Amino acid sequence: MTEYYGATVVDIFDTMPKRFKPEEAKDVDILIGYEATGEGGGMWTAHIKHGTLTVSKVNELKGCKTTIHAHAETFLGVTLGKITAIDALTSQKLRVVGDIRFLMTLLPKVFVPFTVIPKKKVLKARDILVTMESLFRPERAEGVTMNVGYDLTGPDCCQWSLQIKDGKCKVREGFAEELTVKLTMNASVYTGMMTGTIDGASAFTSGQVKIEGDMMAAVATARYFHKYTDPDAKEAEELICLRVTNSIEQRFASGPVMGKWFAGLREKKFLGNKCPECSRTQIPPREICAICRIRVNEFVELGPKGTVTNYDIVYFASPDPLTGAVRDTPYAPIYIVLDGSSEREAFAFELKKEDISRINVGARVRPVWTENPVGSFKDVLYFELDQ
Amino acid sequence: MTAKKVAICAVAQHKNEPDLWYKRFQGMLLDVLEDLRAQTGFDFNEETGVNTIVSCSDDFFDARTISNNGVTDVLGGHYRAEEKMAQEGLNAIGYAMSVILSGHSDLVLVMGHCKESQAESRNMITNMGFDPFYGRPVGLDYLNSAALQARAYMTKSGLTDKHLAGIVARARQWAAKNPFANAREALEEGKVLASPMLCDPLRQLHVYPVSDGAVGMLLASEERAGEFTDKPVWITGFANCMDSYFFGDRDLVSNFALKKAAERAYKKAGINDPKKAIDVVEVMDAYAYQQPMWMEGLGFCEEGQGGRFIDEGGPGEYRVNLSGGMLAGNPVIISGLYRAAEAVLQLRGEAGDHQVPDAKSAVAHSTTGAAGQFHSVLILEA
Amino acid sequence: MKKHQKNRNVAIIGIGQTIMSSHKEDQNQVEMVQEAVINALQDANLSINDIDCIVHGNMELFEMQFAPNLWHSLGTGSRGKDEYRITTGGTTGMTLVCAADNLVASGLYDTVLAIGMEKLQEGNTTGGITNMADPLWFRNIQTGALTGTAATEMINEFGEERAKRAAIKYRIMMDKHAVLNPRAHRRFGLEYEQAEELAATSPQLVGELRLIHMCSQSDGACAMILTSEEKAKKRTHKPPVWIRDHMQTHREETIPNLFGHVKPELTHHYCARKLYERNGITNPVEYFDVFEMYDPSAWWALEWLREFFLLKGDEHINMLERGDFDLDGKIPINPSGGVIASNPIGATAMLRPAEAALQIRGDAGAHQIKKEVKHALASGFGGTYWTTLMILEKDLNWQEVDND
Amino acid sequence: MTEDKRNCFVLEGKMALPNQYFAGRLGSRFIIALRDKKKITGIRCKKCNKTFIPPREYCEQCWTNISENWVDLGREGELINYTVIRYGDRHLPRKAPYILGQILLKGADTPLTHIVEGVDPKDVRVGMKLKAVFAEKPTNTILDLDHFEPV
Repeated sequence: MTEYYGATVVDIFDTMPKRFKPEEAKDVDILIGYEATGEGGGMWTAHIKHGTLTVSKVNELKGCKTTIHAHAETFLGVTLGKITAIDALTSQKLRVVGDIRFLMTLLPKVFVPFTVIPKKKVLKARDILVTMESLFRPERAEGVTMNVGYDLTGPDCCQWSLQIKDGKCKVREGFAEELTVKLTMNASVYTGMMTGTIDGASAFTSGQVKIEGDMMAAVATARYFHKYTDPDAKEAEELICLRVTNSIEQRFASGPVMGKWFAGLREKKFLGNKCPECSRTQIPPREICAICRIRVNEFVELGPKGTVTNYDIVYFASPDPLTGAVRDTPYAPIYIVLDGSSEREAFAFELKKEDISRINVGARVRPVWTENPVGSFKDVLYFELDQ
Repeated sequence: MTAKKVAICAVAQHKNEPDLWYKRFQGMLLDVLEDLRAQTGFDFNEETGVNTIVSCSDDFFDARTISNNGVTDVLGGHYRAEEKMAQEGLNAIGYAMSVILSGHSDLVLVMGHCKESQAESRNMITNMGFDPFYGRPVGLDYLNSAALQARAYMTKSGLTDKHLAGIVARARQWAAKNPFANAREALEEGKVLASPMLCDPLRQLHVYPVSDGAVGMLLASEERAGEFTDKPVWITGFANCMDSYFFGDRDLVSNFALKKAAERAYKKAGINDPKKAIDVVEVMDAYAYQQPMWMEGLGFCEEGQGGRFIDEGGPGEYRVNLSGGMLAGNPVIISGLYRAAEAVLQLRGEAGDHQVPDAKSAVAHSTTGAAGQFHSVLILEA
Repeated sequence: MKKHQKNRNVAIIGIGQTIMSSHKEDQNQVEMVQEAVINALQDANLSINDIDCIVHGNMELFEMQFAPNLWHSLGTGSRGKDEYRITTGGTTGMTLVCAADNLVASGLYDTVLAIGMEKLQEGNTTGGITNMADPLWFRNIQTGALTGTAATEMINEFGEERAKRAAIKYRIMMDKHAVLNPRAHRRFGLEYEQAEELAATSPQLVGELRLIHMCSQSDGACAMILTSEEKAKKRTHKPPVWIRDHMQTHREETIPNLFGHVKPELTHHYCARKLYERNGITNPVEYFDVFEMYDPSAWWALEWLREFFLLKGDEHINMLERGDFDLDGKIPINPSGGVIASNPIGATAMLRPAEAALQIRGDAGAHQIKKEVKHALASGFGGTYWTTLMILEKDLNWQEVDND
Repeated sequence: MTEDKRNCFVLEGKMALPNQYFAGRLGSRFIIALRDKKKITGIRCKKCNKTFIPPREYCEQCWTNISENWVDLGREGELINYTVIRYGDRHLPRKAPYILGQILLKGADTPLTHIVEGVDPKDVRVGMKLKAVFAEKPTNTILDLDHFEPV
């Protein structure tokens, strides 16, 4: 199986049941299809139904409500957060057929993110020995002449020697002719000692390492070299991320002008105000006419019906900063010039969901009120087509 | 400083209140704008009126991204230039001056607002002024930061709990004469001494009260000031300075940033000895210990002699905070604007019951950040 | 209109950027800011001790970091120096350059460093922008900066086929520019052959505003160093770029009244008109050699080109169709790839004059335009249709030109 | 002027947005050392001869990159300043009253601001010797060093 970012597509689906959060998926019933193309790809479906999950490897994506398509590499990149989903969607390297809201809301909610624990490459003694020349510290080995032989046993057995002479160090395979000291040990013990997972002193003590020749020279060797560091260790480095929802409660003042507007809503009336200089109406009313820079005191009742001048049909689910909850899509804010308003002064409100497909510029609309308005933006449920 | 001069032609203050629950920022600023226009008759004519506005507010305190967008209308900013000093009010004045000196505009309107009462706690907001990994988790905010600084400064300067009580009682005496102050009722020293510890060694009454307010000013070039006032107040010096962020990197009692800011502002104003040259001082004493400490940084009090400064009547001698100061309550973001507004009134002889005679020069000071990380100093002359 | 007379001339002498990306897990805010500052200092061949004053800006509620300049001071090097923190929403980046220009021109400071930053990965961008609406009314309706109204209007004016084709052509052109800019965030390698397919299949965000049309959300910082004419002329390191003039035009708080029966004069048009007028520029398309425009979406970009260049009817669409805005066209737009490719919001509007200045210096690398750049225009956008425009010049000679 | 308050009211709401903050490479190393090895580390500027905590890439004094100069600090230190927090706000990590102190660790030149426990607020004093107590559950912040307490 081809790996990307240290994992395979199969890993994603194999771990899905473990990462599933049934309590978050109680009211969900959906069949999601996944197609990963290219090397290491394949097709899978995930069926989430009332808190259960069934993952299947399939040959075609049949009956899926939503399907996700991408090259295996993009697939893993996005799943692991190495590629930003929105960038992949924008460039169409990732395609979603059906309701895109999934990517935004459902999946992060019902699955614990897929992560890879970077696999440590199995480090061989040879990998370390070939770097020893570059780790040599001549300033510490002044006047030292010695040959150290390593007789490494086990599956990765090999023989090496380090020659230190005239402030230089040479590493070569096989034994030098005159060894000052010879160390015999399993190759894995050597790599363990060099990377710090095995304590050298206890390895000597426990007999894992056998020494023939000048014992003091063997002990001194470490002094002449910089500490070895595994180059792969850096890539596996954890970068800390702190996730928090910062929330501060607020007391928003209405002031007298917006207060009057809300008082109007309680009587199912839209109370705008009118500039004493240019006569433009403002809705909702504001303290001042920004154009004339003059205080506005006169209130006028506008609408309730009006004409649509523009509209937005929103498919993108974003959080509502007033509540922190994700909005339900699609929804449609429409711009309405209410009857009695100045021609420039549009008012924005949400259209009834059922009317979204029939909206057009010039359409006549009317507000639908809650039964008992309390003076809030929730008093108007929505505007609907006035037919 | 360049040879040209910039004048403050008018100031308007909204009264500081503990909870303006019945007013939006827009309503507060509109009152200020109308006051300024009534005083000066300026307009927003494209050629001859105000076409640059420097506002001062903060997205956190307003709970609003681009807080200046919420108030553009009442700033007169429609189809005009507007820039928000998101830092602290006194800098808005300093920056507005530079806009005039640059030749870009000859009139600048400065408008600041803040309602500390809106958020559930101002300390929660200032906690978010710390980094997410080292500062916020231990609960740091501007209040407990000030408490750490207070202990260190009291140790260094011989300032006692009794001194702090005296500073607060005096602030209230003056606040009673200032119609714009928030906490104006008299307070005896004993009551301060008996008020509960909030954050040792700071007692509840050592801490400025939660305040809502707004301030406006009209600044003009030397050539045009005369169109708007007979009593221009000239800006002769301004500077500010930043100190290190981590407390550990700072000497909390050294006044590093304030000394540098003051030195640079005095230099621009040609002042060698502030004790002789300055008639009125307005310092941003958000906490009682800060009054003598900042006076030290401004050069009115000897190094480490804050206690003696109070004993010897330093605040009276140098006419410190005749407005009642920050201890009587201003919102933190615009305290500097209130400091400068009071200084302007004093220099114009319009300070009413708290007017001192013959005030010719004043220094207004403000600070922002935890335990005075950043300081600003403005020098004004009649 | 009154002529604009600066107290003294101001030059851009240092430009520093980070790579724009949606992944900066390896840096905290301070480290990212510092990278841009160090790059700017190196570009100017200055040390931090040569800086008199810092101007910092971003948008607090994206990272939810109150008064972030206090913490960032570790990276901006402002300890012991003067500092101003100025923000104006999306236009912040350019406002910072305007402010630095004012501070130097005023004579208060000789050398000022402006730094704009955003780490959008640390916050929620659309939620953060929605937070700009009044909490009592409209915050319940607004969806960040996402709107399909420009698309609707252009489709109504120019017909569906032509409008959609133009929008997607603009988008692919931007990607072709971005591919040449190693610091750009989104570099897809789109081809014009894909136009039809992209326009039809890219997921819809709002109406005909599709994912492919919309700008990115990026992390990044940009720093610029400005100094006085006197100091700039003593330097030999790199040629200075002169800030001739700048103008900012804000608009009232409400957005819906942009969509009444009658459209008001857009701020872009107003700002451009006034700025050209006071600088004696009668034909901007002829005068400017390059335009770095704040283009939050392909639809807005197209609509706005008409406004900024004071064009009529479908002239701007014709120009696009003719290839006038390409890298080797009559007046290249966004050789950097623009905001569509890279958008660290607090830095975005600073990247515009920064990139325009690189073009004037001939220092833009692979995305340098072929012809000589003497006059450049840069724009910023934010708030409820707020506009900032800046004119940059290669030669310090416009005063003489004006006096003719 | 008299204020018209008849229609005025207060709308209760909140400002709530999700964030994810990154400690950066340097900060991550510092926090991981705290979390996994119970080790407190500082960064040393050789030029200024100063060891800083928390870590930073550049020395603010001389503007040199010091990010590789890690040094191990002791787990013990001295309280050089403190306050007792007696108010309650939601951002505070402990129930009031709790002690917030500046602790100068062995080997560091800059004190760390942190929580002090295990001593009654009325008995706390400058100069106390304190030792680090590490958190049992990781927080991925400075609170992986949970608090300091008297030696």
